[in-house]
Amino acid sequence: MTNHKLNTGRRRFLKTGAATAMALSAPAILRAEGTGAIRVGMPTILSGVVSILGESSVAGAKLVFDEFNASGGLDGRKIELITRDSRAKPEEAAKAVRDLVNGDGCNIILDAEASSGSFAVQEVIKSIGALCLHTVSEATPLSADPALHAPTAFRSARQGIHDAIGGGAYAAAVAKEKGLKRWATCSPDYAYGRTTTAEFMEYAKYFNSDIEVIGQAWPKLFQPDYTEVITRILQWRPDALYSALWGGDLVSFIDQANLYALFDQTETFSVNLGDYPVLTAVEQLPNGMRSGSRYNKVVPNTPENNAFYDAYVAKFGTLPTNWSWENATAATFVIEALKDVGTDDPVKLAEAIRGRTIASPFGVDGTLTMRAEDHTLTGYAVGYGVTTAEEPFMKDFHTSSWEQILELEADWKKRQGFA
Amino acid sequence: MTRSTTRNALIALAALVVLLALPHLGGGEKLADYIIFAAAWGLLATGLNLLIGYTGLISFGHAMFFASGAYSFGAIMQAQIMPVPLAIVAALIITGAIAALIGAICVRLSEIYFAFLTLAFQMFFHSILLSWVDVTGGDNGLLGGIPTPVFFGVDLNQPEHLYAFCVTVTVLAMYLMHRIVSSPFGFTLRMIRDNERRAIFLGVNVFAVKLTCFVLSAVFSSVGGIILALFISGAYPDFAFWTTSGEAIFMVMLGGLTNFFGPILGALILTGLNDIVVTYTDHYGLFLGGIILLFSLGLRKGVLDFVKPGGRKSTPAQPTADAKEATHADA
Amino acid sequence: MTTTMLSAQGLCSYYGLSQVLFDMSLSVERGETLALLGRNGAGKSTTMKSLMGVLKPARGATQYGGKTISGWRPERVARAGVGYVPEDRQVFAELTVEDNLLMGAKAGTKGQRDWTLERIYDTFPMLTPLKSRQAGLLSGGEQQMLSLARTLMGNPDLLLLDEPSEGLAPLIVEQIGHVLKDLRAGGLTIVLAEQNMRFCLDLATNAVVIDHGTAVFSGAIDALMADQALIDKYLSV
Amino acid sequence: MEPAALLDCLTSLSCVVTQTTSGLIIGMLFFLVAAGLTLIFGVLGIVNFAHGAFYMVGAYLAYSAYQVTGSYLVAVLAGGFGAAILGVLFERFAIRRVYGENVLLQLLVCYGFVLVADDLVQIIWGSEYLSMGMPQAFRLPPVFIAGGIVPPFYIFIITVAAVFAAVLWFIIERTQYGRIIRATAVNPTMVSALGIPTPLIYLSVFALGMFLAGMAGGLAAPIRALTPGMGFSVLIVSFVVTVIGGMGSVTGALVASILIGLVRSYGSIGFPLFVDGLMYVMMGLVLVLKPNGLLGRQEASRP
Repeated sequence: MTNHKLNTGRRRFLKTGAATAMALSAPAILRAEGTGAIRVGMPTILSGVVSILGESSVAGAKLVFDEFNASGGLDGRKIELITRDSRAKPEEAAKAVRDLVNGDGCNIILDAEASSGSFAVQEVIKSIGALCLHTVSEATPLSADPALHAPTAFRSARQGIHDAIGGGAYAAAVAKEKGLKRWATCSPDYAYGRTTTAEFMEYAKYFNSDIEVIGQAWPKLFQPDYTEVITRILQWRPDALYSALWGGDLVSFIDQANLYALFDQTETFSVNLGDYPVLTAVEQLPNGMRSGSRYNKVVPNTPENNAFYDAYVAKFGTLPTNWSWENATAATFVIEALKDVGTDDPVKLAEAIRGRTIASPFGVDGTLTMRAEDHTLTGYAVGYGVTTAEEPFMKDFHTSSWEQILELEADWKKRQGFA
Repeated sequence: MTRSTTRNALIALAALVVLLALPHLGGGEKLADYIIFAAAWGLLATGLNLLIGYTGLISFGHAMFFASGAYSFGAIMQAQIMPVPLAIVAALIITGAIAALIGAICVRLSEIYFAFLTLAFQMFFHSILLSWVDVTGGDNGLLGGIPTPVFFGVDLNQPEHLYAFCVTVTVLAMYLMHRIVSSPFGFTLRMIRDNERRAIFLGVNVFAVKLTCFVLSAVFSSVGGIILALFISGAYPDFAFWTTSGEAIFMVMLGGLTNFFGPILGALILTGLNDIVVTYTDHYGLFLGGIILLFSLGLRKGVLDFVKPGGRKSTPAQPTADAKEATHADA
Repeated sequence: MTTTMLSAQGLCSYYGLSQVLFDMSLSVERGETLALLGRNGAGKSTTMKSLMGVLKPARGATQYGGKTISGWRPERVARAGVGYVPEDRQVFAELTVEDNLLMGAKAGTKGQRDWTLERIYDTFPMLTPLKSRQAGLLSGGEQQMLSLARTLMGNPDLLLLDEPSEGLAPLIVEQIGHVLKDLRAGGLTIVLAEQNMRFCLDLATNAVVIDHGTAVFSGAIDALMADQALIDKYLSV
Repeated sequence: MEPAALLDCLTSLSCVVTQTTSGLIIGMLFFLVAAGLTLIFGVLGIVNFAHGAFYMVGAYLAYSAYQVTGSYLVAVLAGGFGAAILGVLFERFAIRRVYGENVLLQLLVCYGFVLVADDLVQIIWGSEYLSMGMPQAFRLPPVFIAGGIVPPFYIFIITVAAVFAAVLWFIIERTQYGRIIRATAVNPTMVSALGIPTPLIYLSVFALGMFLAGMAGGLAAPIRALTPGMGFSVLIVSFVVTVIGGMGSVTGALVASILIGLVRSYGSIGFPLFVDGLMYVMMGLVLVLKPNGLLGRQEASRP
C-alpha cells in the first residue's frame, strides 16, 4: 500500500510544510488569549430522539456563563459558548472538537456527548491538549481507566460506579426489610445498560447475599414496543425489578407495563426515573417506584439548589435535567479556574481544576470536588428515593454515604486493574 | 503503459502534490480536517458508485464495509501485531472476505430486492457491532484509541504526517479505481448495467463479474473507513448504521453517478454543507433536509451529470409502469 | 351528415430518443370506419397511442369534436368519448372478467349508459360463462373480446381499435368482425389499425396507409384496392 | 438460548394466552403502519422511507388533540387525518415529481422530508418526551383469561386493527375503488385509458397509506413516548414486515406482522438475545428464497 519512493518525496515536502503548519496552528492558542471573549466549545446532540440531552446541557452551562458574564466576566472578558450538533455521531463529535479548537479558538471544551461520542472526544483531547470537561457520559472507563487518561480532561458528570454502589446499598437494605429475594432486570442492550446493571446487582448482592437474579431482559435502545419484554418479566414473577432504561424508552416502558399492572406486583428500582422530563411525561406514575438521584429540586433540599431550579425554570421555561446540573457544574469549574489563572491556557486551567473543591448547590455537603487522581467528580448527591406523582416527585430520599462509595470504588478499581 | 495511463498517473501525481500543499497555503488545520473527512467519505461514495453508477446495483448496505475496514484496522492496531501498512492490507482482506460472502448471496437479486438484502445485512452487521462487546467495545466503540507506531519514518500521531498519509492513500485508491473502470472489466460492468441480457449472450459470466465488482467496491469503501478510523483514532457502530449508507448515496447522487469524479465531488459538497449547517444553525435537519429536497426535486441530477452527460438517460416523470410501457411498445 | 370527428396533423412521436412518427396526419368523419394499414413496425400503434395521449407527441396537434386534445392525459381523452382497445389487449390479469368489465364502466359523453353488463354478455356470449374467471387465464381470443367489451362499457363515441385480429384463429377473427359491423351499424366511429387487410375490407370505408411513421396514402379503401403498386410497396408481406 | 423456558411456556395455558395476545398486539400495531407502506409500494412503486415520519406526525397531532379535547377518538382521528392531509401535500408537491425516476432519487426525497419533519416536530413540540397518558376509559386492571394476562386496552387495539384489516380487505377486494387500485398497480396506462384519472388514484392511495400510519401513531400514543425521530424504529420493523409479507400485498403484511409479533413474544422467552436478529434473518431468508415475499405478487404477467 505504501510506496517507498512516494514516501521519501513526501517526507521532504513535509519538512518544509511542517514548519509552516506550526506557524499557522500555534497562534490559535495565543490568539484567543488577551482581551477578546473566552470561547467555550460544546459538541452535543441537538437533533433526533435524544435532542433533549443537548438542549438541557446547553441550558445548564448557559445559565452559569450568562450569570458570570452579567457580573462582569473575567476582568471584562465575556465567556462565549459555541455549540455544535454532532447528531450523536462520534466522528462528527471528534471533528467538531478539532474545529472548535483549531478554527474557533476554543481552549475549553464542555463535552456534552453520550458515551461513544465522549470517547471520541477524549482521543482528540489527548492529541490536541485543550481543556475538556465531559459533562454527560456516565461510562466508567472514561475517567477510571488510566489507559484513556488525558491530562487536561475531566469528568463533570455522574460516574456509573458511584451510583451502582450507592444504589446497591440502598436496594440491599430495602430487600432485607421487605424480603425481596428474586430480582429481575430490564435494561437497554448496550454498554451503558449492561455495565450499569451488572454493577448495581453486584453491589446489591454484596450488601445482601439473599438477593438472587432470576432473569435479565435486554430490550434494544429506542425500541418502540416493550410488550414481549414485559410479559416475559411477568412470567418470572420477580419480587423486585431493576431497570437502567432512560428517557423516552423508560416512559414507553412504564406506560406499557402499567397495562399489565407490573409495578403492582414488583418493587421497582429505576435508576433514571427521577429526572423531571421522565417524571412529568409519565401520566400515570405508579406509586412507590424507586429512583436513583438524577436532578431534583429537593435533592439536596437546600436554598442554593432551590434557587438553581427556580432560575433555570424562569430562564428557559423547561425543567432542569440531570444533564443540566452536570453542565452547570462544569461551567462553574471553568469559571473558578479562570478566576484563578486569569487566562484560558488549557494546561494552567487543568492544573487549577485538578483536585479543586467548589461550592455547589449539587454537593451533598454544599461542595463538589474534582478528584485529582482520576479527574472524576465526587461529592454530588447519590442515593435513592421513592417517586411520587406530584411535586416534588421524590420523597424519603436516602443519600448514600460518600465514605462508603469511595472505599468500595477504590476496591473496585483495583479489581478492574485501573489502580 | 499506454499513453493515457501515463497521463492519468501524472494527473494523479499532480493532484497529490496540490492536495499536500493546500493546507500550507493558508487553509490550516481546518482545511486539512475537512479534506481528510471528505476523502474518507469520498472513497466510500466512489467505491459505492462502482456498484451504483457502473453496474447498476444499488447497495443500501455499504456502510458495513466502511465499518469493517475501520474496525478490523483498529482492532489489529490495538492488538499491536503488525505495522500500519500491513494492518491496512489485512483490513482490506478481511473486508474483501466478508464482502465475497455477502455478495455471493446478494448479487443474484435484482433492483429493489438487492437494495433491501444489503440493507438487512447491514442492520445485522450493526447489531453485531453493538452486541459483540468483547471485540468491538459495543456502542462505546473501540476503546482507548488506535495506536500508530512509526513506520518508514511516518508518524501518524503528527497531524502533518497523518494528513499527508491520508491524502496519499486516497489519491492512490482513486487512481486504482479509475484504472479499473477504464479497463475492459469496467466496460463489462457498464454492459451489464445497460443490457444484462446482451452480456449473457456474449458469454459474460454475469454472476462472477457482479461479485467481483461487489468485492472491489466494498474494499475501496473500506479504505475510506480506515482513513476515518485513523483520523478520529477509533471506530464506532454508527459507521455501519444505515444513515451512513444513506449519506454516501446522497453524495453519489449529488456529485453525479455518471461521472467517475461525481461521488468525491458530492462528498466534498456534502461534508462542506454539513460543516456550514452545523456551524451556523442548531437546526441541522431543517436546513440539510431542505437542501436535499431542493436538490432531489429541482436539480434531479448530480452536478457532474450536467458537465458530462453520461450514457444514462433519465426517464420521463411518470409512474414506473408508464415508462415500462413506452419501451416495450412497437415502433 | 359528415363532420370531422377526429383529426391529427403533423404528429411527431418518440420512444426515448428514437423518433417513430414523422408528420403523421389523418382525419376521421363521424360514423366512419377508418382503417389504419401498414406493415409491422410502420407506426400504427404509435399513432393510436399518440391519439389517445398514452404517448405524448413531441409536435403536431390532434383535434377531437372541435377541441384540441393533444397534451391531454389519456383519462381526459377517454372521458371526452374516445375508447381505446390496445394492441396487446392489456386485460387486468388478476381481476376477474366481470371486474375487468366494471373497470371500464362509465357513462358516455351525453350521460348515456347504453352498455350494461347484460348487453355485453349478449353481444359477447363467450364471456358469459367466464364471468368470475381471472382474466389472465383466458385465451387470446377471449382476452381480445374482453378488452373490446371493457372499452365499450365506457360508452365511447369513437373507438380506437389496435390490431384486434392479431394472432387469433380465423373463427374468432370472424366473430370480432361481426361485432364490429354491428357497432358500426349502431353509429360508432371506429379507427381500426390492422395488418390484416382482408379483415378491414368488409369494415372500413376509408384507409390510411402508414410507412415509416408517416401517411403515404389517404383515401377511400376502394381506391387503395385498385392501386396494386401501392399495396405491393407498402402492405404486402 | 433458553429452549426449556420456551417449552415450559408452550405447555402452560396462561403463558400461551399472555404471549399470544402480546404477539398480536405487537403485530397489529406494526400492521397498521406496514399496510400503508406495502400499499404505496404496490400501487405507486415508491419505497416510502418517509412512512415513519408520518407515524410520528400522527402521534404528535393525536397528543395535541387529546390535550385540547380529552377525547381519544378525536385524537386518533386527528392523527390519521392530519397525517393524510400532510401526505396529500407531500405527494402533490414532492413524490409526484419522482414517479418512475431512479429509486435513489425517490429515497432522497423521502430522506430530506424525514430530516425536515423531525426537526419541525422538535421545533413545534419541543424535545421533551411526551406521553399522552392512558385515556380514562382504558384505565382498567388487566383481565385474566385462562390465567393469562391481557390488558383491556390491548384488546381494544387488536380489535380496531382487525377491523381496519377487514375494512381494507373489503375495499381492495370488493369495491370499484379496490379494483381500480389493483389494476393501477399492474397497468396504470390502461386504467387511465379507460377514463380513470390515475394521478387522483395515486394521490388517494398515498393519503390512505398516510392515514393508516398517522392513525397507528395516534392509537399508540398512550403507550409510546413521543420524541422527534421516533418514527425511525417503527419504519425499520415495518420494512421487515413488508418485505417478508411481499411488497405490495396487504394480506401478506397482515400475515407477516402477526408472524413477527409472535416471533417476538415467544422469541423473547426462548432466545431473548436473538429476537431482532431473527427478524433480519427471516427477512434475509425470504429475500433469498422467495424474493417476492410470502404472499407477494408475481411480476405482472401481460398477455
